Amino acid sequence: MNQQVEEIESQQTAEAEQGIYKELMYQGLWKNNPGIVQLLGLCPLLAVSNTLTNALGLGLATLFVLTASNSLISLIRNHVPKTIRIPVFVMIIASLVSCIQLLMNAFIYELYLSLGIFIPLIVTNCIIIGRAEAFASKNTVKHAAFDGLMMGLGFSAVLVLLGASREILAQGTLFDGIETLLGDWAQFLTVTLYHTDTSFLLAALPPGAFIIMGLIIALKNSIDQKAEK
Amino acid sequence: MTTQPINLLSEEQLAQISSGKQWTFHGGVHPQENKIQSSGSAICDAGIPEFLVIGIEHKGHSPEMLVKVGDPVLKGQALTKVYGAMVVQHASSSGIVHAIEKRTDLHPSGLPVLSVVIKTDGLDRSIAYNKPDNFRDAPSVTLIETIQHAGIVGLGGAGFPSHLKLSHSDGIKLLIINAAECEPYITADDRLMQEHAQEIFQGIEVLEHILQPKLIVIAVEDNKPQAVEALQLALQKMHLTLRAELIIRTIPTLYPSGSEKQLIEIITGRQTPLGKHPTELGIVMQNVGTVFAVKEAVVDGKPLTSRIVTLTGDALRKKGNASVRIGTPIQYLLDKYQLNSETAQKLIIGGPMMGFSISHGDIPVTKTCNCILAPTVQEIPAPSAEMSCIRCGECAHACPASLLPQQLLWYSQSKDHDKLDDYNLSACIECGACAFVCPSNIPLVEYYRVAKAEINTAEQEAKKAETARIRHKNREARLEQAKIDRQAKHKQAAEKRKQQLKEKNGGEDLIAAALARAKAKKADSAAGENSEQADTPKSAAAAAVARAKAKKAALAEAASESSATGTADKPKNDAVAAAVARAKAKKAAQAQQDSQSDVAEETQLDPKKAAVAAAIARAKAKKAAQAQQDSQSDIAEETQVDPKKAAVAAAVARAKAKKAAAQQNSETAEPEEAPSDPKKAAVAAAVAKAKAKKAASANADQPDNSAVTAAREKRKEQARLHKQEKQQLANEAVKNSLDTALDKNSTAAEDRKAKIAAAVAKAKARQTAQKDQ
Amino acid sequence: MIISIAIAILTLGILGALFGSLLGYSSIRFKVKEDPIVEELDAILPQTQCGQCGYPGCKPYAQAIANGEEINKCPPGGQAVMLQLAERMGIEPQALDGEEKPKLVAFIREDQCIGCTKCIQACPVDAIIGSTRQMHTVISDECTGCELCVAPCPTDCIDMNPIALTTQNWQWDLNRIPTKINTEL
Amino acid sequence: MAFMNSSSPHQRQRRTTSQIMVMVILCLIPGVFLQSYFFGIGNLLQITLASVVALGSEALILKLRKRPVLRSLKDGSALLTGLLIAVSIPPLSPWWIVVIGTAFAVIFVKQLYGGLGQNLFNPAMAAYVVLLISFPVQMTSWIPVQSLHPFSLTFMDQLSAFLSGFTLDGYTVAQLSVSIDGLTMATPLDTARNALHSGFTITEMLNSAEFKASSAQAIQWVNVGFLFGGLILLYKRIIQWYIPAAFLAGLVSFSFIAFAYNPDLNISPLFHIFSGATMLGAFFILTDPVTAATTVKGRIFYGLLVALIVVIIRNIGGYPDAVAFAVLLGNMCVPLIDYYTQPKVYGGRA
Repeated sequence: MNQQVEEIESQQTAEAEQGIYKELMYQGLWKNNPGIVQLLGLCPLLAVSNTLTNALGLGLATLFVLTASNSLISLIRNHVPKTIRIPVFVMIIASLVSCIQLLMNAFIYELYLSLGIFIPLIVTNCIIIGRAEAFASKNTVKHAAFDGLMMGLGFSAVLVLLGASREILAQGTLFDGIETLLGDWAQFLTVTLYHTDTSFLLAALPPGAFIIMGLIIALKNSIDQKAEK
Repeated sequence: MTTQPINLLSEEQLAQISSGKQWTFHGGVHPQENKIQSSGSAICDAGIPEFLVIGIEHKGHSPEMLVKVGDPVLKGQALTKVYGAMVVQHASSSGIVHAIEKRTDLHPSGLPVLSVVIKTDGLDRSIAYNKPDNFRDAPSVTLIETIQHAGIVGLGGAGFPSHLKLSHSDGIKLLIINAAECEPYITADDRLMQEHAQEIFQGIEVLEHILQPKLIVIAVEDNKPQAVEALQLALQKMHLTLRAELIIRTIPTLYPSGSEKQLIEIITGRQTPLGKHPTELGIVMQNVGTVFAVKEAVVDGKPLTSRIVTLTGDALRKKGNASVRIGTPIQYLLDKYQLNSETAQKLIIGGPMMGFSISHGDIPVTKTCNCILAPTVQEIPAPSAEMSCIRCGECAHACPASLLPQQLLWYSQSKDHDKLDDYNLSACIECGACAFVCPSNIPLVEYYRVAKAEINTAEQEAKKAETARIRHKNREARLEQAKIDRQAKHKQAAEKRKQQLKEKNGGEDLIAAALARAKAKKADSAAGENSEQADTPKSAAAAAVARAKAKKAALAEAASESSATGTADKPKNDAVAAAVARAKAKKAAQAQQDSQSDVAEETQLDPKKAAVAAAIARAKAKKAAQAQQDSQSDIAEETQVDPKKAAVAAAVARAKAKKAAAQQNSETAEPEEAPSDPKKAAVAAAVAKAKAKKAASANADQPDNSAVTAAREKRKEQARLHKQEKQQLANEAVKNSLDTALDKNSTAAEDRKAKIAAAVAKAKARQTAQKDQ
Repeated sequence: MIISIAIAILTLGILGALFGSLLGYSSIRFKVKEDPIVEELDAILPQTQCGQCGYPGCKPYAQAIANGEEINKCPPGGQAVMLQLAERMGIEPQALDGEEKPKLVAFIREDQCIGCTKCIQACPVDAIIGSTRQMHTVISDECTGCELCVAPCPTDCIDMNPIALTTQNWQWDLNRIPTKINTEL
Repeated sequence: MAFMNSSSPHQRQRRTTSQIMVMVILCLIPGVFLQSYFFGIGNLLQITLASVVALGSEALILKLRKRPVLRSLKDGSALLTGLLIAVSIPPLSPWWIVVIGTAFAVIFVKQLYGGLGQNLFNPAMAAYVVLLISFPVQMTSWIPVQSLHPFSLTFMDQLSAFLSGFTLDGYTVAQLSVSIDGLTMATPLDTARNALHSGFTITEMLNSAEFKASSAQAIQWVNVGFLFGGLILLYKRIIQWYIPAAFLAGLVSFSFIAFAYNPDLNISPLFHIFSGATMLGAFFILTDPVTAATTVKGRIFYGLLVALIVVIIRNIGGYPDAVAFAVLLGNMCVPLIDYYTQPKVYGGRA
């Protein structure tokens, strides 16, 4: 009898767990997407999304930092006094970012160069500190890590979309310079969609990033509106 | 408002003004004048219409009446008493007061105001005007009072009571007579000056006597040369004894130079500070028409019963100025001036710039109506479609108040009241110059009016909310004090009762209480149907039956209450006893019905005997009820009904009482009974309802509970439970209600139980509610 | 080496102590006793004192909002008040709990009033006057339209009427001018 | 009997927004005429295409926004935007330049901000800037005036160049901009900037063959044409004098300061006035009511501000002409300018 009850209960909690993960996924990737809904971390988002490779590089770096920082912060959440939590969070994030920076410096130097200042700037990315404060400091490690992963993925997805559109518009290519990120084997990924002597420079410049970003947000909103009807 | 001497016009400024210097105001426009159509012909009398409608309401206040329906009135007879700052209204022709009711006002809203309708006799007999003594001997206070009693308001269009303007007479330096008449089409003042220049000067003498200004300026736009000529001619002929200097000043034609503040700027070069009156500067302005009316009132003793109205526009076959009695329906004037009707036509009261359109002609002329403009569609077409504002700034150029209309439009549309205040919406005089020049056809003034009305409403509401807050606070404090007093007094009693409650707090629970409430509600509606069936033949007899039942039910209720103490411990649900009670009650009711219907029939046959019959009926009803009560009280000793049933029964009784009351109201055959019976029925219903409530749920009167809080919680929780259990309880409740309709015995102890149950239910409901959140 | 480390520690220590004492001082010096936000929230609420939010008046509800209660429980204030509250509290607007109704004012049908004073006790702003067995009257200027007097009335003689449109409160709505009512003229 | 209700004032001035737009378009004619006289009919081709694209994209967006299409098209504002773009770009730039520019102006700069009256930036100038930074080569390839052409261009040549980038004989536009002497053509401002960058003084530059061969004369005449049109606008009271006067006065005085400071390195006020898009800007672009300041003081200030930016960019900036950038920067300041230059309200505090 008791066993049965326990079984049922554990089943229920499992279902609830699944529900939570589903919800976290939905929140991170769509409903509360950090890039196009919360509009967080716009500075790197707009600055380095001029090519797909750059976007992917920064997206992956942010994804890693976000997941790791969320997990770590969730681990220590009960041991940090409330009043000094933010400095502690920043410290953790900064360490993680330093790791990433050194790693990139070591293994993908060219991309490291082209991303430049935006790698160390991940420290100040509001998504990371935001998730740490809003979610990781209040939830269990498993959930926090998953949340970090999903938020990171959502952010990367926007970055990639933006990078792809800008690269296509400005240069007519995709995955140009991907070898700097993935190694020489990946060169075959580079696709040239069209050739032009006169690239549409606007798309490669920051104003273009803003305009395309606006269009992506509009697209998302219109999809939501359609879904509501 | 205290007059600050700093702002007053100085002697040098007065000297500058009299030396002929003129200033201009910012902006302004030149609309097509269209004055020749009506300025040529002399003022004629508009005649006496069959009915005169004189509005007596002013800003929502109605003064005390001096006449009543059916009274004969004479021209010039006062209809109202003086009420606050309001002026007296007079009959404008002789006849009989036909009605005193709400009639459409001459107002852009077309809403009705309280009006006196006079059916004229066509004789136009007037009261004997007693010519007052020489006004120069009278103190100005008396003259101002005379002006108020003569019903004089600003005839230029705003309708501000003139005596109020004159009563701030300290330190007045300059009196401006406004004869600018800048609105297109209107020529009423023009004609007045041409034909009554001498009277106008007499009026000026009166005003000079009241105000004692240093300088008097008559300001006329330069498009009225004949009027200026007439004034100058009259001035030469007359021997005015004025202490002040008098100047007739022609000013350039520019709309809106006739607006009070703009005219002051033209004449003096000074601007009236925002939110202040011109008296701040030592200036009083009166319209030339008002001056004429003042002369009539003070010199001739005649109150204001008519005014000059310009009737113009291409849709009128005849055009011109007419002396129109106040209250004359506009339709009468339109007929007289031969209106060519066409579709999509407008009818404008006032000029084309600031006038408002009205939707039909059955509206009376008021004291502020200076023009009736009936243009053809070609002349003033319907406004073309509104386009987007392109911020061209034409409106800012035209604005005489130096506002930024394009910004105001933006914030009016977004309803940003703070920004509107920043941009000084309140300084807008609604002259329409901005909308006149707008290339995008935006009705700017309309936006501002709506915004102003909204701001006004918001202010009123804020004020009201603040009062409510204070009153609520005071009340809370008072209740708190009362509670403390009471608690001290009843501490002992409360203690005792708590003890009792503890003992009895047994079998009842949330569901019971909820059921009780739900049933009570259901029973209410079911009983409604039930009694409807019984009352189907809607005759006097039926009504009588209903009434009797109600009474009976109520009395029985009372009886059961009084006799039911101490039965709590008895065994539950004595079905037999209940059945007996029911049977008896039915029988009694039957008897009652018979007797009542007899009486009722009688009443119908012979209405004159109504009073007697009613008395008999009442007596019989009482008797029957008494019997009922006796039988009921016998049984009550043994009968034990749970609070549910009591609640249902009470509800039924209440429903019936209501029904009866309703029927009673609709009944007209018994004039004597009508006033007395509903009261009784109401009392009965009240008692019944109170019981139902008591049984069903927490009690608002419970002394150690804050009444307010309890009521609130009760309502919330009731709604919640009701919703939840509505479905499953519906059938049951209906069934029960029929069976237990006449079983109404409840005991005090049971009441308490129910109360506890309800309290528990309440607490639980609240808990769940909190959890839900 | 050790000296420079010592200097670093010392400097940071002094800085920490300095800022710490500054913070400590200001937390005492600028302490706010009563949460001023309650007053502000109370000013936003419509002051009908109707209790539809579940609190006995507007002030208690304001207090509750300051403590994290939802902001959508004020039907008399409607959407507008909810949005203002959301803005003031810096939170997301919520769907209104309950229906927004036009503003009402209570009216007692005098022939049915039995003078029980129940409504007087219920009125949160003392807007009903009258005494036992005397007819009661609503001071309509003071009435907040909370409807609390309707339920206690034993004879159901209190009506909640919409506020009548007069030339005073007309909002310049030219499209909805009432049709003419004078037929006799 | 029932009458119509409507709001006061019932009488109205009869000039509408559409009429204003049409007047502005008509007043562009002298400048456009001179332009095509000097540079061939390329600009007429541009105008035709720009008009079509402007109206088309406006209609499209209006339809998407569910607004009355015809009524809004009739106001002529889209047409005017297209026209202004067409006259500001080089006459023989390829067709897609004007298409991208006009569509961007109408869709992004105007309609996405909410349509007529709502846009923050001048659509034509925003589009011009987008084109300039995206396609700098095409946007600076001004062909020489016709009299200096090494080849005579027929209508078909120009049409072909416009559509395909090549004349019928197979020359590219870039080749066309090489003059008889083999020197690459540029606008006078461009030439001046290049000369300064290469270390020449202004006087040397003015005397150089390069400059003499440039279209300086022609552009001066085009400016005169726009000035003439602008004066008509002033005369017809379509625009008010504040902005053009403040702008031109500012341009003269600011450039005079720079010129007086170092005449060798700064071009003269006269040169400023009659080169580039000065007159077009002063009368047709800065006066765009939607994006300009609306108060009197604000307008004067706005004109001066734009003039200052123009002088700065022309003298030390990286781009040859500056009106477009200056206008956009000025547009950004407009809300601020308007807020701080509110007139004193009647009876209000100063």
